[in-house]
Amino acid sequence: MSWALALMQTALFVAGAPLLAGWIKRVKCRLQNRRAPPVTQPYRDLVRLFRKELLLPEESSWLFRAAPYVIFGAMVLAAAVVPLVALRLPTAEIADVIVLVGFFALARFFQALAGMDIGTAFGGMGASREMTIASLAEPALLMAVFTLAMSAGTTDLSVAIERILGSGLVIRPSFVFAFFGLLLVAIAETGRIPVDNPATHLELTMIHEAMVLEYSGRHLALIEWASQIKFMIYAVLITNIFLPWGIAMGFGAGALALGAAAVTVKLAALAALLAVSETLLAKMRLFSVPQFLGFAYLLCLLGMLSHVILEVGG
Amino acid sequence: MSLSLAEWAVLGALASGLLGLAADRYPVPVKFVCFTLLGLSGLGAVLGGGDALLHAVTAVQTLPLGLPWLHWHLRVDPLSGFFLVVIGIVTVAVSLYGPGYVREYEHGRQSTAALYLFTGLFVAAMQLVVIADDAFAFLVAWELMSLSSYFLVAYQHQHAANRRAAFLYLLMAEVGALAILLAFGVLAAFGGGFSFEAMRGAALTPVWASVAFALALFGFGMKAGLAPLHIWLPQAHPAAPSHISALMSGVMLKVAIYGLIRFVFDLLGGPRWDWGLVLLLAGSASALLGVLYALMQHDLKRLLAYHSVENVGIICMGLGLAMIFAGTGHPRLAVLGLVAALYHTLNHALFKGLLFLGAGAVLQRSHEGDLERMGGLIRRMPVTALFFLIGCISISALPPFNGFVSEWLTFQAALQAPALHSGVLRALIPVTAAVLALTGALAAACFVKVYGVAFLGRARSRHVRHAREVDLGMRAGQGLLAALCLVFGVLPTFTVQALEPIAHQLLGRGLPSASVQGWLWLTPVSPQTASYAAPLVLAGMFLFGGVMFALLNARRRTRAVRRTVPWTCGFGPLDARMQYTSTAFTHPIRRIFRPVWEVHEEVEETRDPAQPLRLTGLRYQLHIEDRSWRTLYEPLGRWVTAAARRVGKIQTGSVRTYLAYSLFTLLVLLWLVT
Amino acid sequence: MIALYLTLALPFAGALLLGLIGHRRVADRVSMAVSGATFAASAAVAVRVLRAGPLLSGGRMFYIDAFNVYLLVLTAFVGLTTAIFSRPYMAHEVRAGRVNARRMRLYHSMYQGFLFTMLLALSTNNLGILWIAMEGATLSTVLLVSLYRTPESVEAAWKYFILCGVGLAQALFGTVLLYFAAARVLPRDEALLWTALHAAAPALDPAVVALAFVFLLIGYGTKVGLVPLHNWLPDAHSEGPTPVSAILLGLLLNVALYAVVRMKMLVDPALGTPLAGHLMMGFGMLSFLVAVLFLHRQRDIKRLYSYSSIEHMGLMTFAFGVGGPLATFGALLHMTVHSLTKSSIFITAGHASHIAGTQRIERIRGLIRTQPAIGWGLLLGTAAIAGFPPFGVFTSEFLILIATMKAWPWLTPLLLLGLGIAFAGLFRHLHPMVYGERPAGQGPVAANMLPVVVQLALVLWLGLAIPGFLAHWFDQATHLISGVALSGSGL
Amino acid sequence: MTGLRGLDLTQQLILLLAALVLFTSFVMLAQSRLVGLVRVFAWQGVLLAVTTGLVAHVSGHAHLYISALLTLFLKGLLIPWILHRLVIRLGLERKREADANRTLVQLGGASLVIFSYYVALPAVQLSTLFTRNTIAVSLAVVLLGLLLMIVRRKAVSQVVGFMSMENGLFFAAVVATYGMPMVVELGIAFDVLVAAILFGVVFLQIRASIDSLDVDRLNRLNESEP
Repeated sequence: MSWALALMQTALFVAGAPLLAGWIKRVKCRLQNRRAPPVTQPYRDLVRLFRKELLLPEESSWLFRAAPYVIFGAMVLAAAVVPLVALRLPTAEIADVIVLVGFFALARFFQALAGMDIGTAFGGMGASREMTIASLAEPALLMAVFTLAMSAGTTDLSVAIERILGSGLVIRPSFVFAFFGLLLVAIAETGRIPVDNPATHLELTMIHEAMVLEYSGRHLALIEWASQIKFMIYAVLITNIFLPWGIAMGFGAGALALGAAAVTVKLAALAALLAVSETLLAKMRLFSVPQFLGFAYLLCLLGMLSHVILEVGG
Repeated sequence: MSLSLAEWAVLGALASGLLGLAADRYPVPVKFVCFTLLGLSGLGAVLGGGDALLHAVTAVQTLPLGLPWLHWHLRVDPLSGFFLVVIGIVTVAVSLYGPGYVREYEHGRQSTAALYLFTGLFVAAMQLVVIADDAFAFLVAWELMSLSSYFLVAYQHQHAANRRAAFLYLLMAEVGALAILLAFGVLAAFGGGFSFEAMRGAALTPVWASVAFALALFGFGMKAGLAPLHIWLPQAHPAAPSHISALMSGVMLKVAIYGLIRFVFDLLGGPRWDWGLVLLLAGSASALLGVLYALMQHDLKRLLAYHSVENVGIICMGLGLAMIFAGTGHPRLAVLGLVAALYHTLNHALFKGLLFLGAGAVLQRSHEGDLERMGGLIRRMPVTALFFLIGCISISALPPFNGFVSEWLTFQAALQAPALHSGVLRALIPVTAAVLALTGALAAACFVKVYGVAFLGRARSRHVRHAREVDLGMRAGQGLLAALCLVFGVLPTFTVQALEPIAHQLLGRGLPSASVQGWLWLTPVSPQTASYAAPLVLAGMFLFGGVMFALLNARRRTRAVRRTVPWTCGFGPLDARMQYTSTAFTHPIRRIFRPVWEVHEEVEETRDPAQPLRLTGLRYQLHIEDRSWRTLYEPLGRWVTAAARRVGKIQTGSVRTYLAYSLFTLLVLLWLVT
Repeated sequence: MIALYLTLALPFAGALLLGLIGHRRVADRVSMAVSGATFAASAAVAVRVLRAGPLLSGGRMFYIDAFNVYLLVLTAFVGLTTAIFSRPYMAHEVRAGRVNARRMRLYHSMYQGFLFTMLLALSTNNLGILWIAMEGATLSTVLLVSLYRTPESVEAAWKYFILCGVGLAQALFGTVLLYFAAARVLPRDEALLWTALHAAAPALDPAVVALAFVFLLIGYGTKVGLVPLHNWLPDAHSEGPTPVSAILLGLLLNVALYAVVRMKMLVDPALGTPLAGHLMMGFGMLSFLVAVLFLHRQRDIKRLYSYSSIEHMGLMTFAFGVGGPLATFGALLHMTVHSLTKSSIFITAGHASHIAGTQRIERIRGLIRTQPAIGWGLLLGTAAIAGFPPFGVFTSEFLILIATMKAWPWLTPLLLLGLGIAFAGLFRHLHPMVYGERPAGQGPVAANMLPVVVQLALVLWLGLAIPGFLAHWFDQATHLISGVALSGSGL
Repeated sequence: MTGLRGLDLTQQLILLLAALVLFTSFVMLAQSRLVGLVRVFAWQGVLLAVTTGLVAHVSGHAHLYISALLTLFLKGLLIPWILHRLVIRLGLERKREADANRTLVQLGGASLVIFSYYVALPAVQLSTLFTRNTIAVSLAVVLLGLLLMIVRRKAVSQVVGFMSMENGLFFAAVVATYGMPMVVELGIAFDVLVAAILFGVVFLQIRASIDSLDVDRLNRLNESEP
């Protein structure tokens, strides 16, 4: 029963990811007074890519072909771990939040290798930048996670959310800091403006795109999908950790429906917020990204310290 | 049983070394006999150690060697058993790998006898260190280990760099050993004896205990390569033949860790939290510095050596946490830290050995140690490439391989900081955890660089373009370690259970909570706090990735996939020089962490004299040096030379001056006694 | 008894005989034979002592106890090995035309004469004879130091002669003072017998004995090579023929130190204060520290190793000064292993300088590639002398360090510093000599590595396990010197 | 110390001789011509021999007569003769050697004498022999000999200094303790003789190598140069 539910939730997660992406595009277009594509546009893109013929660069090795599947697998696994609609699902116990970060790292690792496999300048450039940014973002992310883990006394996501729920509505300064920190990290990690522009194909500015430049057909589809899932994971993390209300504690139909509804609303709101910010901000230079992430790191550190000093005392 | 096996292992290694002396007369048979004996010795170590570890055996014995009133005491207990296993595994892998690898030395002007002899002595000495049970035997074995490895570092002594490296290595080993000797001296002075048994009974005053700890930390830290005592390591390890580098980096550093654990947890009678703090900070420092310096290397083996510094740092962080928790009365958490450290010790031995063996394979086949001239080896040496990839994933601490588990455990230990009373520690420990996170991420970046530049893309030099796959033995050696990397990554529960006897021995309790939910779930503290189901992770990866693969590749069997020229902005055909080099790859990181290194960067522009605006040539030079060298070691050297010069002045060469000395001394002494 | 007389008579007769036939070709074989016989005789003495304990000869002229019996054997042994080594070495020198037949006669005769004085100094019971023997040692070796007649060698000989002469003059004055003090409590004919003095020591007048000890320490200390009285040592050892350097380093220094310790054994009960020990510690530490610094600036291979000898003698003196069973045992062991190791090092160094045709370090290169036996011999010997296990030097240094740690904790950092610097000083010069490519036009030389192998093997053995009877002697000697046996003190 | 009144004539004579021996040491310090130096040294030897004889007469130790003769022969005649021959042979008889400031050296010598008296006090308290404070004298002679070796640059004068040190020792042995056992005396005498001969040989070698006897030119072997 519970396993079935877990799989269903995972499926929902994976299926819903493109929708979220489409929704953001739509909101953005609206904000920028452009004609918006339908929300389902990402699905169409994916299907088209799956249909398209696969082209491989001449120098690429088996690793280039294996990478998309590894990346996709890692992302789906990560999605399976994150509580979307309900808590206490068995999949949540497979891995805690640190392992989740590990999954992201694994996917990134293969992405970067694939980028370097083709032997062009762009691949190396993208890989170099991606790894640089990640190596700054990951500790910040973990700091935020640690704040959560220490105040909840666990690194297990569903248990943590449950305890936060249980403690009722208390305003924790640490969470405020951690929230904003996590937000900034999420932006950097998912390659959104102002760190990276997923829409650009101007060689010198691209980071994520530079690595996948040579991918085509089903490989490209998998990678795109994986990155949409990744984005959704971050979104769900932020919403469900910091405003967990509405998530289903039991497996009753009503509770689940409520949970689904709640998470949908929260995600939509968050996405809208993101769209606004992306409309207002411009992409920053690569070498001002460290300051950006440094700020995120600082926020997370403050969150940690304020937790230690203000909330535990001693 | 276990002790006798261990002794047989030592004897086997010794025999292999001594037989090696005949290598000049019968090169080929001697080679195989030597490596077989070495392999058997490794096997013996694994079996004996494993027996001691799993069945929590403690056996002691006294050999009629050494001083008349201090015979050599030997002892096998779970702790030494564990390290015997570590030593044994890598030794076995090396003995598989060796015969193929030494082929390139057989026709050199150097006789391979020395190589075999000192390899055997080296392994024997390491095994002896962990089963020694008195200060004297320990130090003899310890110094023998240093000495024999020194000869191995100096083996290719036609290169001046190797000679310098060997000198530095032996010098620092000597200084470290003297510090260790003093540390034992303190214990012996209080315990009234050199046998570890007597030392355990020593009742030290806090001050002397701290002195002993400081000496031990200095001595063992110098051998383990804790920053800033690491300076010898990146020079010595690359200088040795690669299978020896694997032994040195993979195992010898672990022997130093063993010494530290044995000294602090066992002999010194219970650690104190402030020592733990020192160790934790030192560990974090060398973890971060190690990886940052590694990033800037482009010599493969040097880079790996710097990563050893990093990983030793991580191990020491685990130990430091264990000491802090033990010192503040949280034995359960102390066990967690200790287990994390031991687990990482094992893992690092595996993947660092694997990586050095891989580097050796590349070196042998392409005669290139420089990343900037490699590339595309995945097509020339597919098997080595696969194993090396596994090594890279493991050392980058990515699930589901072994490196991840131990770092995860270390994180879990660090996250238990709220249990402590002191607010300072509570605040400090998570910060160090964040440092660990940064280290991990940078390590991943570094190994993307290594693998991407060395094995992917296009070959950057002729040798590399024509490299061939290595022979079966060498592949087997790497394969063994690679397989173990996966096994220990996927079955952490059993490993943690196997480590429990050590925890029982040193801290008086185990880690029962780790496997309350069965072998599938690793729950170090409690199922509620954190859980990790490595087998399921592996299964899930295969499931989701595999399903997709099956779905997508079920059709289209008919037409082969088309290959095309990648996009290069339309510049002619793609060539190797368009690729990102390792220097280019790390450029952003170099800009961000600039102050860490001593960077000398210069750009020479040559212009056409006719029209000065036209750039005819551009030359870029980059030198990156270790800061600690300038700030610590060179001043020391200068000081000694200056002192020597000053002292030299007393010997003027005039006999009358000498007579004056004599008269003066006489008068002074006479005046003294009356 | 007969064995003892033989031990002394053989080298004496050898000296006379070789004084006649030393220029013949057979001379070197005769010399080897005599040394061998001497060694056998000394071994017989050792067995006798091992069986029946201390041996006091008729007329109480000679006294062999646990302290000097093994030094006796050691001296005879090193004399033998060095004689074996000197055969190919001096043959090479003759071929090179650096010495002629007449000087070879001098060489062989004086070599035996020197051994005679050493054995006499060790075995005599009479402090006056001890002095005479020491002086005789100087006299017999002066002309050997200047054997090559180069300006440097003559200069070295002069310094050696003058400084040691002055030193020994002071030692004689000390002896006179001792006699002066003893003559009041002992009959005149016993007043110089060590056994009698040792028995009556507590009754001696402290003030005079203290004076006497100062003179004796400076006198014999000059021969031990204690800073600042050491200046003759590196010169004499670097300029003379290598076999002479080998026996000077391996034997003379030991015997001089033996004399100092014998005096200390008399002085301590007389004074009842640790004065003697403190003086020795001071001298030892000073020599040790100064010598290790000297190591760094050497340009001549034999000078390098003579400074390392000063360092080690300093260490032993320091250890004897510290006193107590651990340190004394360590020092006794160190005397043994040091002279074995150091003489084997000088043997290889001599061959090395033949290979390169010079003693200048910067011209000696690529030994291992040229002649592996010599290269490895030098390398292993230096590793041994630098205190690396499993060689015996490590064991003794281990004991000395531990003892210092117990008695004078704040002196150990100095010792460690010194050992580190010494190590660096040795190996920074050693590395380029043994490693590296073989220089053009450099070829192997005729060498007999047997002595080196045997001696290093012995050192190795002593490092791994000390044979029972030797340990027993060391322990008895420790008991004699420090008053407590190590076996009793419990390790 | 009790005054001289308590002593008989011979004893007073011995003390006088002691003073003379000390005086000769000073004369040697002052004497700058080698031949003169050797001559004074010979006189010192003779005085020593006479002293020994007197002590033998007083104490009635027969063997001291032998050593007195020995001293006369060696220190008074043979060694000075050898040295003199050498000086002539090396053509140094006319040489005056310019050494360090004469008066300064003399003052140094004087202070050495005072120092040795101060050092020898305990021995003085100990002894009951009438010759007790001759220890101070002999110590002074030893130190003065050493001083001579330090201030003189000619090898010959260094040897003379060395020998006069030996004289001092011998003086101590004879006067303070009525001589050492015979075998020791003989041994020492033999050593001194051999030493003297060897000195001669080494002179010739030095002369051959640097054709001078200036010890300051024997300074190739040093550590001070960079």
